[in-house]
Amino acid sequence: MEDGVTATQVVFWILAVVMLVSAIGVVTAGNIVYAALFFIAALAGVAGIYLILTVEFIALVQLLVYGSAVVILILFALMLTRARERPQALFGRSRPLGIAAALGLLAMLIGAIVATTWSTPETSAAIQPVGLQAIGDAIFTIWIVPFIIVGVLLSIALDGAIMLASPDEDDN
Amino acid sequence: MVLSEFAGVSMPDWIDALLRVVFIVALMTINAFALIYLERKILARLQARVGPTRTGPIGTLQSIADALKLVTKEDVRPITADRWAFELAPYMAFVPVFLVFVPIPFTETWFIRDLNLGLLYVFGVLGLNIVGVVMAAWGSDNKYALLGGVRAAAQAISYEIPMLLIIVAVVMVAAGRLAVDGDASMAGSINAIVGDQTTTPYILLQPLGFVIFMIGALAELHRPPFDMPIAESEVVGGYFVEYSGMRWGLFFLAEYTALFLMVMLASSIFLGGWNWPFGADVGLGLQIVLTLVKTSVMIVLVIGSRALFPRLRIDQLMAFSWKVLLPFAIVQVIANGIILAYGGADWVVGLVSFALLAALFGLIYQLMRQRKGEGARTVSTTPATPRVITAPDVTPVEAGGD
Amino acid sequence: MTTRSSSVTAEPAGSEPGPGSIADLYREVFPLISIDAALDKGGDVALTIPSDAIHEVLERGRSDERLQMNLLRNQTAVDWEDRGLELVYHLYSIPLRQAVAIKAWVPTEGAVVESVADLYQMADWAERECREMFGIEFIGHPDPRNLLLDEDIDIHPLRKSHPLAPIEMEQGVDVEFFTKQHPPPEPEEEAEEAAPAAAAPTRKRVEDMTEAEREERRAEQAERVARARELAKVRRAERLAGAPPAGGPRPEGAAPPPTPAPAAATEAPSAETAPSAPPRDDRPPAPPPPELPSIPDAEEDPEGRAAAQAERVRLGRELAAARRAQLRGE
Amino acid sequence: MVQRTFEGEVLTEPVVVEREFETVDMNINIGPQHPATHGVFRMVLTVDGEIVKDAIPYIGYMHRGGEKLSENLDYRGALGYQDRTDYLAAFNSEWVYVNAVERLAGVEIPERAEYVRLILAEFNRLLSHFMFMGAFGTDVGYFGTAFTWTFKERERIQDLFEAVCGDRIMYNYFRVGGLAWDPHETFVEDSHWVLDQVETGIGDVDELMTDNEVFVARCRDVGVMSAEDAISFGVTGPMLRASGVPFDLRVDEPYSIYDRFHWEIPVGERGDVYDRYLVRLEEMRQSVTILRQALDQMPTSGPIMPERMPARLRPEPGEIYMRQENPRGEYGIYMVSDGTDQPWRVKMRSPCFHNLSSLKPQVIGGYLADAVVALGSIDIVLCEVDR
Amino acid sequence: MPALEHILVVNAILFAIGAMGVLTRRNAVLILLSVELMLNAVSLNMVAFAVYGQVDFGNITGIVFAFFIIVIAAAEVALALGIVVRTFRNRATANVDEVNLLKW
Repeated sequence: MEDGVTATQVVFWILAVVMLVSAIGVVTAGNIVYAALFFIAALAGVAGIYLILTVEFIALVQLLVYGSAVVILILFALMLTRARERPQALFGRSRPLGIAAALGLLAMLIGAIVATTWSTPETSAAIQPVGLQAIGDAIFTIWIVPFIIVGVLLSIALDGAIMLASPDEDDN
Repeated sequence: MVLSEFAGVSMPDWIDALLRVVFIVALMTINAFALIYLERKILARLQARVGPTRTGPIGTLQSIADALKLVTKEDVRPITADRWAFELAPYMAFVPVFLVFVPIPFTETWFIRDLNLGLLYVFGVLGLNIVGVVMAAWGSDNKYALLGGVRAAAQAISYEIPMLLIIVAVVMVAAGRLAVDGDASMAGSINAIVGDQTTTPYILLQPLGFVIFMIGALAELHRPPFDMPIAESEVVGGYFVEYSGMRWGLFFLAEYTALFLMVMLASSIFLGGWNWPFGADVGLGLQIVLTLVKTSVMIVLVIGSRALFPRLRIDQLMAFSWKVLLPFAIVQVIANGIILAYGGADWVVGLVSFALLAALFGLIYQLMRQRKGEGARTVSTTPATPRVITAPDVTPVEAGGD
Repeated sequence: MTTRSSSVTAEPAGSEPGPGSIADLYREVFPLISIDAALDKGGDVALTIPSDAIHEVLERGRSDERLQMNLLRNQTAVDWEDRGLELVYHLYSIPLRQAVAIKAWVPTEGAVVESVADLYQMADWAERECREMFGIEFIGHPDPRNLLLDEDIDIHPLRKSHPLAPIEMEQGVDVEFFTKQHPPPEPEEEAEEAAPAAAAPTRKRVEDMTEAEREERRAEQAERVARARELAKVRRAERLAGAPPAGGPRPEGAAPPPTPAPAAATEAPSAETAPSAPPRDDRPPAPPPPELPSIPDAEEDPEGRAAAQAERVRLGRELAAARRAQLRGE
Repeated sequence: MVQRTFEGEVLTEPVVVEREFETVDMNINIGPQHPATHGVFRMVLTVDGEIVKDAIPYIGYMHRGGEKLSENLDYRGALGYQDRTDYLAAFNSEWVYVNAVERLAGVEIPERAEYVRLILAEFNRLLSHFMFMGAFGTDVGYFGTAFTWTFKERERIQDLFEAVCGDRIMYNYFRVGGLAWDPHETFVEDSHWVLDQVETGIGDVDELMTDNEVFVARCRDVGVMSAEDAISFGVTGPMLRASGVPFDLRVDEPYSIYDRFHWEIPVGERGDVYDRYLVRLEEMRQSVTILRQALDQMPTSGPIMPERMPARLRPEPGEIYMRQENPRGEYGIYMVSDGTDQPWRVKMRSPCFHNLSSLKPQVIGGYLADAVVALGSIDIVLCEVDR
Repeated sequence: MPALEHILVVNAILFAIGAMGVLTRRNAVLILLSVELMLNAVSLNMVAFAVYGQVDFGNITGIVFAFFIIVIAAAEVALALGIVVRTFRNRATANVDEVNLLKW
């Protein structure tokens, strides 16, 4: 890391800027669909950073689950319901308070990060890419109970979502 | 390692990368031209017509004429359309398709890069192009486009799931086979899967997988009988109804490239790609010919489905995915897991899959029969006595005579 | 086989149907209603009944075991000019295979008839068409909008008082432009039409006119319409007399033919001079139709529209029920 | 300006208009320019997602005042106008008109002319049903295949018509009293050959559509109409027969020489779109049967016009309601004569007009895609609806 | 490779932006999106720790955590959207301030 700025670092910073700008877009856009589209860009940035961190599997799962499924779900809900214009406060009345709280949180986090001493590896070669098989082994041995619980949770959530979104029989 | 090996020269990485990009762009363009021409010709054959004949020898330059027309056409944006969503949508639909070319093997050594997670990559990235479709649908400010976009999104989500499950089933089989004489962790790589099919193409091991994959591919590509997002007679073309000129052309290009991609994937995963039946050491030329032959056959099948199938309804489409394909895919995954866990032979896997496939077809046929019921009957009724054919030669009388 | 050039009458009547025909059946079912029967050229029986008995006759004709007229196959009207409009309902019984035509006379202006859309759904559209084409008001109709014509047109094109060409003028077709494109062929025509045609470049479009100018224009058009009507009567009289039309084929389009000779109109036996036979009706007079509420536009006031429609239907039903009770109580 | 929220709360902060969303039914305007409306027909569908909640049909875009025009031409002059109402079954429409005039004027028609008329009208029924198969297939989603396959045989029939009368769509060949001229010499042989082709074509259509799983899934139990509803709406023709009512004017009120042939009436059971398709398909086969018999029975020579015909038709005052079985249902001409050479009143009772009025209850509650299929199954000709 | 501190700072900013969205936005869907941003920041942090070997029991753990977070986020989105759609049907609004049925 002593040999100045590497290409990876340049890519990382580009991705970080894209991600952060998109994130700001998500929380400030005046249009919900714009916010959702910004969200996709932010997710793509996160996926790119995963790639830089050599965890391709997580990056691809991120794309697959968030990129297509979640975002489509959101856009779907938006489009099935017609947009209409009406005067509506974009932000709550506690907006300055919220911003202040977020900034305080940020300051605290950055302070903590800077204050901590991290055991940085000496060279980038020391970072071993994590293989898919290792992840699989870990999930199906150490984390098998959480995995099953997540499976149950997913099916419950699926049922719940269907129940919630399906129209009542006595709606009309 | 495409070009450096082929040309026998070494070159800097960035030139190599650039050349690959150029190669892919050229391939996409030529492929789209060829596919459009082929589609028109094949459809014409199936529909008792002749197709394009006037432009160039037997109409071969028709696609180029079309492309020239598209490029020179005015690029219109509706005044109420959302500017950014409308203008960016074609690129959002196009770029993911372009990116998916990375792990596709044309021969044993011809690919951009062999990814360890190639299959996951393909579906993860390809799924993003639906975002472009949704942007186009919402940004056009057109109700037909919106309906088409909603349909496309629903369809894409629904059919991705059985397809992914089938891929899981295939990877299970591949991992079992690769563990014998290779690295089982490479089972996600498309090239490794192709390399394993020297003697047995996976269509024999996973016939159900092949069928579900092709059905899902038709749905992802918006091809009949799953073309309701772009149905002419219902939503007048769907999400790109407001597009014209080259932006519309980009959607078109993405569509045909995706068709080629899906067919390449299917032929790689299930038909043995460059490998089966000649093996890895027959040389580059024959491998390319093999790939082309397999893809061509599949393309003819896909295009033929357009001529011979009407269109499903959106609820039937969703029901077919969630109630028919998804259970079958899950059963296939579970069956594979059980058989492989207990060390079952390959032929057992194939047999079970064949049985499942037969059950699937039987179910579809049974559903159709049940729905169709009895046909129309003919009744012969006794004719009434004929009315007066010619008017009686009557003398007019005063009206109102009671 | 031969056709006779007859100038005696314009009556749409044939011979009285023989015994055992469906006319007797109807007379049996409806003893209180006066029914005139006639056989038409196709062998069908046409029954003429009073117009306020239409709903009654169709309703019971549909449910009666002997009639079972379940198919209303056609509904229309005929404009007999001074004698009024003749409503025609063609009925057919699919199970019994018998056909009949029910007719009724109504006045040309302000005709009000009870709708049969509650008996035959087919009458929904047919009555809408009849209403816009002839100006017959069907009370009790759920949705009396224009069907084939534009929403805002309230002329009645199939009446005989609307000759072909002037209708276009009434509808606001640019007469000056049309005249320039097709100059009138006859010389005397030119003399009359020359002034507006020459003034055409300076004339304004209808949208740009002031109210006074529009009034003037309307008057001018009304005059043309009146002339065209008169001409049509003369032509018809000529045809009735069997004389070949003057000047070869009849001129079509906007160019009005030569000024009609007033003498011809009086000499030729035309429809007005033909004997008119209003149907016999000895029964008590029908109560006057109630004031119908106007129907608001669907986009502005959907609830109000639905309410108004329901109110119209209710009023119509009430009126019909009262009339029926009156007839039965007789 | 004080800005308020939806609930009336006064906003004290800068406000951006945010696009709020709510679940509202969407109005979709289909037509008058739409690939599925078969002409200038418009319907406004209110949809909730994909379910149709309400449908308002609008017609009249093709209204040309045909009845008024016919009243202002003499009896023969208005004949050409009949081709322009139902342009897919022009011979049938012409036939009704000339029949009405002949009854009104009391003109006898030679037998050979009657046969030629019947043969041409039945051929026209085949032609019209082929057109239906193509258009309906396209509505259901065949990308052009149904059209090209059916048009193959349709072309043969049109070639035959062209040989007979010189025109392919607007024939104007029937005359009051008979025909314009004798058909060409090889008319019967040509007709038999065309019938062979047509039988192949019917088989092709049958194989393409009838047993296709997707086709069945799309058409079964869509646009169901009960027999009572159908009769109440004045629906006639194949649509009524699909609802289970064996009502065919050729049998129930026989006209012309239909009582000389033996054939059967196809009848549906459920009254849905698929039954309408099946009924039409079977009706084509029955038409072929009628045509074979008629071609065999037809006199090889003879007059095609009465010996004496008046130069100018002036029927006695009187009226007639002439109705015949057109491919789409009961086509009627109500004609009133006042003794002059122009009809006093001509009313065209067009089957599509009444068949189309039954569309609304068929589509409400179904899917948007079903509305298109139901509309296609009515087999409308807008020129005939609007007249 | 970028330094671990850099990644952590970027994540902290992303998390703060998400928190700001949650605190200031009024629309339920937008709040949902902001929560997703925060979740993303967290899972990115996990992966960074894992890859840079900061976790005691093997560097797999963080990655598995990220995997679980993504999976649960999907379930959460499905459920939350269901609730939002339901709220529309009943209250015709997506404004969380107006959904005050449980307030009193």
